[in-house]
Amino acid sequence: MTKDEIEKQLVKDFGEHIEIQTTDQPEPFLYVAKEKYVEFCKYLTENPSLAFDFLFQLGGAHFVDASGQGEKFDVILCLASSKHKHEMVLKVKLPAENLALGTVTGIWRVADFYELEAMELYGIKFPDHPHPRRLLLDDDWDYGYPMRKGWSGHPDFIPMPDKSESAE
Amino acid sequence: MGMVKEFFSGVYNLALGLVTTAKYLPKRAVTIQYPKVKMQMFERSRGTVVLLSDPETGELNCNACLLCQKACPVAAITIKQAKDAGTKKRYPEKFEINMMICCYCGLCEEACNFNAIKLTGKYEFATPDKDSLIFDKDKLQEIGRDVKYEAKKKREPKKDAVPVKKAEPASPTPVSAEPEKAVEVKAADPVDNSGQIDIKGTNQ
Amino acid sequence: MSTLEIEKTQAQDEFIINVGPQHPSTHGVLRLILRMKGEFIKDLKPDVGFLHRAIEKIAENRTYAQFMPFTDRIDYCASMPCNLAWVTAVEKLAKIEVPERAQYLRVIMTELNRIASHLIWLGTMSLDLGAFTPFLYAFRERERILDLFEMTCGQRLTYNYMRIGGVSQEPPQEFYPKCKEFTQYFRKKVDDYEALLTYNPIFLSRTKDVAILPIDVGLNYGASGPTLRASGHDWDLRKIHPYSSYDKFDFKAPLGTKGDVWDRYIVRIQEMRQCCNIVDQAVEGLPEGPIKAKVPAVFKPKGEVFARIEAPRGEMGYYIIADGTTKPYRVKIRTASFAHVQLLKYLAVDWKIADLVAIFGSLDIVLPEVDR
Amino acid sequence: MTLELKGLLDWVYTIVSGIVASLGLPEIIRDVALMLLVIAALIGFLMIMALFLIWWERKVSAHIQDRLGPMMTGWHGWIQTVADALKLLQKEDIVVGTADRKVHFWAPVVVFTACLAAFAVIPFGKGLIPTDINIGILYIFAITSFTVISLLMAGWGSNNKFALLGGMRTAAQIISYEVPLTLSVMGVILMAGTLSMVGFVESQGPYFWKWYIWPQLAGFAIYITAATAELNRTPFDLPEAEQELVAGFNIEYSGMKFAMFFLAEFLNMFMVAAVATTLFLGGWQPPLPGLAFVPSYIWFLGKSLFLVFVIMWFKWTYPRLRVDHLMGFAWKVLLPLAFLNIFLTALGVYIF
Repeated sequence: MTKDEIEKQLVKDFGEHIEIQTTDQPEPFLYVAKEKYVEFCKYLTENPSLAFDFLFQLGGAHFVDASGQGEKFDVILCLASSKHKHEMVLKVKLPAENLALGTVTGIWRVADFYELEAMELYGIKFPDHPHPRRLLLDDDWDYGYPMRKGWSGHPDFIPMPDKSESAE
Repeated sequence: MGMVKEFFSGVYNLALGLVTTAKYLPKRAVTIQYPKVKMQMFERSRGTVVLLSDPETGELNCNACLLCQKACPVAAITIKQAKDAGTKKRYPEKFEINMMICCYCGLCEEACNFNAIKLTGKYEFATPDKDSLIFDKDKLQEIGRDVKYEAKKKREPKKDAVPVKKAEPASPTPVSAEPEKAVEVKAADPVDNSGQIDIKGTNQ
Repeated sequence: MSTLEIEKTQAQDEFIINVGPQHPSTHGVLRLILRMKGEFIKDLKPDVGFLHRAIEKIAENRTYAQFMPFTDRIDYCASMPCNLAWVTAVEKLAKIEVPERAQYLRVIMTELNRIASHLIWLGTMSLDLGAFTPFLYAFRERERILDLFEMTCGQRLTYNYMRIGGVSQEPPQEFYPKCKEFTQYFRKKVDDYEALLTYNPIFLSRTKDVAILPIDVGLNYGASGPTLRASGHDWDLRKIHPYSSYDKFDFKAPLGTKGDVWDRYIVRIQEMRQCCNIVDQAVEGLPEGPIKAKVPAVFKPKGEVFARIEAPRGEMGYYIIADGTTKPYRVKIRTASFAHVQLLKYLAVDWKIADLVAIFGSLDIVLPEVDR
Repeated sequence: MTLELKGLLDWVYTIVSGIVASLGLPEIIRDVALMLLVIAALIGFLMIMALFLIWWERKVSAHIQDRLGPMMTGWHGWIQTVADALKLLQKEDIVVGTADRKVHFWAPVVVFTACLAAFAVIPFGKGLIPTDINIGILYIFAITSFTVISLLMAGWGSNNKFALLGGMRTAAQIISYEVPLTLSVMGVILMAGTLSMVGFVESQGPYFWKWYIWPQLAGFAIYITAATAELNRTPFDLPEAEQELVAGFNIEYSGMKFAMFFLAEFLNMFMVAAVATTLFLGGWQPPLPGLAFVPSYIWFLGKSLFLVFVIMWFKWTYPRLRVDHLMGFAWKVLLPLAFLNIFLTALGVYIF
């Protein structure tokens, strides 16, 4: 199924909850509303013509505009189908104040570690995650969420010297 | 019946394993005895970073344009510019490479347009104290003194980016310890480019 | 969220064993907490993060060209495919047309590196099962590949060979004959490994019908590459989504039948032979032409991209958000071993600890990939 | 002039009895003196043999794996093992505080004496047998089962969970392989009709096709397999496999005690090969009578060193068995085969 066929199919079923992002990439990029996220994912795997049964990766992203306010978080899922050989990027906007999101470990088992990683590095909460635990950082890590923009909380964190700032 | 067939195939494969290991028993070993016989480094081996200098005048080629410092992904190079009063030419007053941080990626060599910095095949710089691993200008120049280099044409991305560094014709070398390694030794230069004197130790 | 709450579920006749970070057969720094009942594993919890270098954070303040040496370190057993993944993603983002010769060179280097990576896997897996000799034979062959790499780009492990838009240097003249000579030499050597291990009754008893992975469970756990092909799932990115001129070579992606440890072994062995075919075809059909596309020195792409390639251990891919500055805004790296570590728990429970070593070896998990 | 040592022995015998007679001491002193001389010679020979075997294993494994092995110490590293022994000698001998001190101390002694005692009945050459007792093979099997006790002592003595586990597992493995080992030799005993080692050698006749290995090929195969398991060598080396997570029973030993375990393992290997040569390959008999000019002990050493090479060869070729396969293999495969072999031999002996 080509890119616009997928998009037509998705708009037909989840019209008001999704928002197609126009990019020049061959895969469809689309945002889905936070509340409908888990249900949408379930639909993606069950629908035989889409059959996105392979979660390539799930990651967080932190957007800060130059002035520092308007903080925005995204959870990005890259999906692929092993039956129809097409791919898709699904994104969910999360307001900065409550970063909770439903878990998809029920749908794709591999999301387990990805969600733990996003939880740890970005602070995006997955409340009903089967066994939330510290994954990559050490157990007594309380220096905030390292992957957020402008983070330099750890005492012996040596930022990259500005020599190469002006490197083109 | 399956049991018997399986038994004989098992015995056959056990014997096959023995024969395979026996095949290598009489063969000459591929390993070389390191301290006595040194590996022949390739012409493009990326070992220690050195500063090249003009053989006649002994001055550094580097004119402190800071391009390598910018290109370095791990910021291992620190340079302090200075202007020579007489010849109005800029030169690096301080040129330090922290060998503990350097990841030998070769990006500085690519960024440099004045053939001032090059990664050579030398690798024997283990020292007990860490401070001596921050090479200053003189040490870099001294290591790089006998390193040969070709003057690179000005790099224009339009044309074939990096002119092919022609490898010298591989002349057979006295070292017969490495049967299959392609050995490149500069014909003219008795000391091979990597600066190690290749002591042909008694291998056997 | 202490990682040790595995203790709370301990019945009286079970005990906790710590296959610690410094264990001979964990291929790096992975700590497995096992809850054992006698010889059998009841519960397994991987404790990762010992090798976490936050490469994704580093990527956010390096330019696209400067990040290349870091991609080598994501999976140091197979740096060329990692370079290729990063370069493919950036070229897909900025729509750069890579010249034909550069694509062929990339294919030669990636396939050679796949053989080298499979040789590391073969060596360590047979070492874990107690056979010392294949380890040294495998590393002897790998030395010849590393010589080929050192001849071209100067490094043996972290090559930093590819550039956005092409490759950094043209291999020297004697690289191509040596490549052909290597592939002929190597095919005979693979027969030696097969003779030593494949139908050896002791090896068979250790690997046959151990830890069978069905396809749908594999897909659900994000398994990919040889681990999934061993279960019979015909999915090789080089054939499904051909990138970097892979469609110009004909090669077969070997498939397993049952998906047990032995199938995962035999799929990788046959894959090594297929790589030899690809290298031969690529070296013959190497077209003339430039080795690097024209890329502006000040490279400021904008937009988002999601690209993936077939790395030796499975599918590796990048998700890059570029905001028009010289540095990527967000880089998400997907590696195969990160998914395969989660597979361990599914595969290893109810097997003996001796099998855990075999299962772990067959998944070809490498720790830098897991922790990034 | 044959190079047989018989002449030398008689010469020594006359000298000693001459000295004893001149001092007017009773006969018993002469026998004791001779006995001590024989023991001294035997132990000296075995020490050198142990050091040689360790060096040889490293060279064999090296050349199988296409490398050179120790090269630095002397020509081809021949004094490497001496250097290792000296290093181990001056290592501090740590004993765990909570260890059962006596058991911990005596374990290596037991394993070493058991190993040396077994050599008392090995016929090294014509007339070169320390004591030719008529129940030779029975004595050997009795003595070799001592090693099981020493392993248990080592496992228990070091008061360490893994050592105990390793010790138990090794003891179980050795006991379960002792049975097929003994049974595999029954065939030969049936054919030879005697139990004394010299009896075995003589009954195998001067021609090599008279050796017992040809009729007893199955017995020989079972013997070699069970012997490899006895020695804890791959493919049966479970104790120090990574499954045990640690080095089995000899964790808490360091310095000379560890060296004694190590030497004992290699002497055991030589002893197993020596017994196999005596039983199956015609001891010190040359393959053809024509070759008798080569002294008998050279033949004996040659054959047993070849068998030692085969055992080493196994180690560097095969992967390791799993615990349950190991036990299953002993009881379900080796034992029935051994019984079958005995039955067939008995049938054969009855017919001929």
